[in-house]
Amino acid sequence: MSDIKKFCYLNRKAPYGTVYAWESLEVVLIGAAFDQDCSLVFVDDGVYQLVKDQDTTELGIKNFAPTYSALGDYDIKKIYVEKESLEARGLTLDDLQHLVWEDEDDDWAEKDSIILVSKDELKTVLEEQDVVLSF
Amino acid sequence: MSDIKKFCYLNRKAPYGTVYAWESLEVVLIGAAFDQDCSLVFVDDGVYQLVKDQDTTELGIKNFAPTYSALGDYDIKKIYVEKESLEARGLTLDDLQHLVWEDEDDDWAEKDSIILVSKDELKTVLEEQDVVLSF
Amino acid sequence: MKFSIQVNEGPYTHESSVSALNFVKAAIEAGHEVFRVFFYHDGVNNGTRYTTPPQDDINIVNTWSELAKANNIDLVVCVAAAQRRGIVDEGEAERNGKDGNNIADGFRISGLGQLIEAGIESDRLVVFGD
Amino acid sequence: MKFSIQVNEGPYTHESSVSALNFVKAAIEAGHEVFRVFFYHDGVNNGTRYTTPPQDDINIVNTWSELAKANNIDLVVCVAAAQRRGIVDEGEAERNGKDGNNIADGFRISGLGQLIEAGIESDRLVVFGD
Amino acid sequence: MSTLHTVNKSSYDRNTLETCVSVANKGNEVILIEDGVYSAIKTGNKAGVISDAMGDVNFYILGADLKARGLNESQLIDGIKVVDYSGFVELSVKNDKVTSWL
Amino acid sequence: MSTLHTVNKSSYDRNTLETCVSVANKGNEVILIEDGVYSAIKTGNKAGVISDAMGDVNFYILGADLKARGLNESQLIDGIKVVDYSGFVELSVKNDKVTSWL
Repeated sequence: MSDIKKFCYLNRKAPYGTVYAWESLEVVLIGAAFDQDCSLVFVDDGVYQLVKDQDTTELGIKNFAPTYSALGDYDIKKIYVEKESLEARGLTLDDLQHLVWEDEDDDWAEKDSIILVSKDELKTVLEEQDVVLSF
Repeated sequence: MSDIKKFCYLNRKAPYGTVYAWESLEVVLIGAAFDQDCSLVFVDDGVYQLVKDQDTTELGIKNFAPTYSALGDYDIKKIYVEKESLEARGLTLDDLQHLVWEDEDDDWAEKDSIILVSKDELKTVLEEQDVVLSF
Repeated sequence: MKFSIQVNEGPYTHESSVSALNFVKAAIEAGHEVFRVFFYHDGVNNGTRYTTPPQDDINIVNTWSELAKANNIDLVVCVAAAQRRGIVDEGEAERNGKDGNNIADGFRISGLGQLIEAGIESDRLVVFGD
Repeated sequence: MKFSIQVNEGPYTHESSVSALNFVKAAIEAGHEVFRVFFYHDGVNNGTRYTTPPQDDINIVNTWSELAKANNIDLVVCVAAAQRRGIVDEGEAERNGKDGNNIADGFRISGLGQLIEAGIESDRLVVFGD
Repeated sequence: MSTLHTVNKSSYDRNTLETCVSVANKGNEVILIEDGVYSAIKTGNKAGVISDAMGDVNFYILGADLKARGLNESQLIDGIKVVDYSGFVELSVKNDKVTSWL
Repeated sequence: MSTLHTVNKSSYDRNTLETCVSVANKGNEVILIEDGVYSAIKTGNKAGVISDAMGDVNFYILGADLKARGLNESQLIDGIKVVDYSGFVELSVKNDKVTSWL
């Protein structure tokens, strides 16, 4: 086994209705300190987590969506969103937050973190992982 | 408002995977002491609650299914099971427990408690209720 | 109009506690009475004083306690559900040999009959759950 | 082989605690090592000594405690999840101004890093949840 | 007995809304709350669950839950009315009972 | 990396098994546990989710969960293998990782 394991955070649930989305993100932030390979996968209702302009003021609870935009600072560059899940829900990439990371090898250029994948591409992503944490 | 309210216990969840089925039944048993009109409705995965021959020995947890057969003693006579839910799941009435109540006005004859209803008949049952407790 | 509320899920874990809180506040603002909130299933976890939610999030347990005090709402935690989940008041601690209790201010532990009674005595029973 | 387990749901409420217990027992019987069980989300409710389940049902909390003691399993309750849900040990009680604690025998409260570490150090991480 | 139904699950995850609508009586009202609001997006492939039932049942949606999820009124199926919590309470009063589909 | 997938939800309530099967790679294995066992009834109208995938994926089912729910082996789709918890552990060892579909 190599020293670095591939960790995958598998998100299938909508935010706010249940706490899984938020507590999953808390694991990701802690996990980032461990220098493992890290992928986030959003599939089914999990894609709703990344919808932009979330505003919980009227609900009276914490809005945790801004935390997603901090993922780049934690060196998390692989955020896979399943295309079929997005399409079924009538959403496009434009409905999601624009998440980026800065590439130090390319003069700190901002690069997209969200990678739109088809079901077939997702198969390959999942196959490669060593540890899958499901939420 | 009349003195007697029509209480309906609406069951949509499978047993054992979550506790709702068992804790719903606990409410029904307590509610029976209150002399209100009482109906139980089993729809969607709720129909699984009544499947016969449940055996939790290997799982190592309490088997609460025998409690359903006590419902007749609590004077609970209206147990509605949605036909469409049962059929979709490949089940028939024969797969369910045979639940009965004794009719004191008919020389304590045993009568069936389970009433198989179509979606349309269920509409009428639900329309008549005063209080619906959902599980 | 007289309302009662049933809450089936724990705070933070599920939105139902927040939905119920917001519904109760709006009902009171509209001049209605909220007679009782009955906490069942994991809803009993709304009634522990041991929670320490993040500073920047709502404190759900305290909000219940304050709302109940200001508006004379009966907050009832189901005893059978509480025993399975470890919510304990003084009486329960004594009966079940526990060395302490964790019930929050304004909540009381009682039987399922309180839910049926709420259904009988209220004009509307509204259930929030999963 | 070295296993670690993540449990996401509370005892009785969801079958995942029982599934995890049965899986851990079978793994140990087959000669494997169970390094750590990490309790996250409502899973933290497995770690309270305040539960009093019905006499005729399994006592899930005690079963964890006994299993851990007999097989040297590290039972870790996530601190962030525990704070939201009211699971408290002595240290947490002091830090958060609570007048007591409810942690069960054999459980300890620690950070999410323990879950990542379990993922790194174990051959298999198996998640039980809702 | 007129009924207000509450639905708090996404149609993309569960069949809750479909069951609710299939047994709701003509003239009944449905309010989408919590994750139930996702079912109301007009471009989604489950939009038919609501639009097909719109003639028989009135649909409402809780604005606070819509905003929390980053959605807005322009994305909704036509004819769904956005209400706040006081509107939710009014609907509970106006109907004879509230049935929650959990 | 061979994978064992666990599914604990009924196909009649959620899309969990469908998603799992749609992204499982050829040769992967799936074990149905908890409420997931209901998806294996051969007379149910969602039986196709399993039977259509049977060529590419191996299906197992946890006997303890099957019995708890009053079901038996004769009701299952042909080709699903019943295992006990030690069989579940063996499948976890045999495959390189376990992915839970929650």
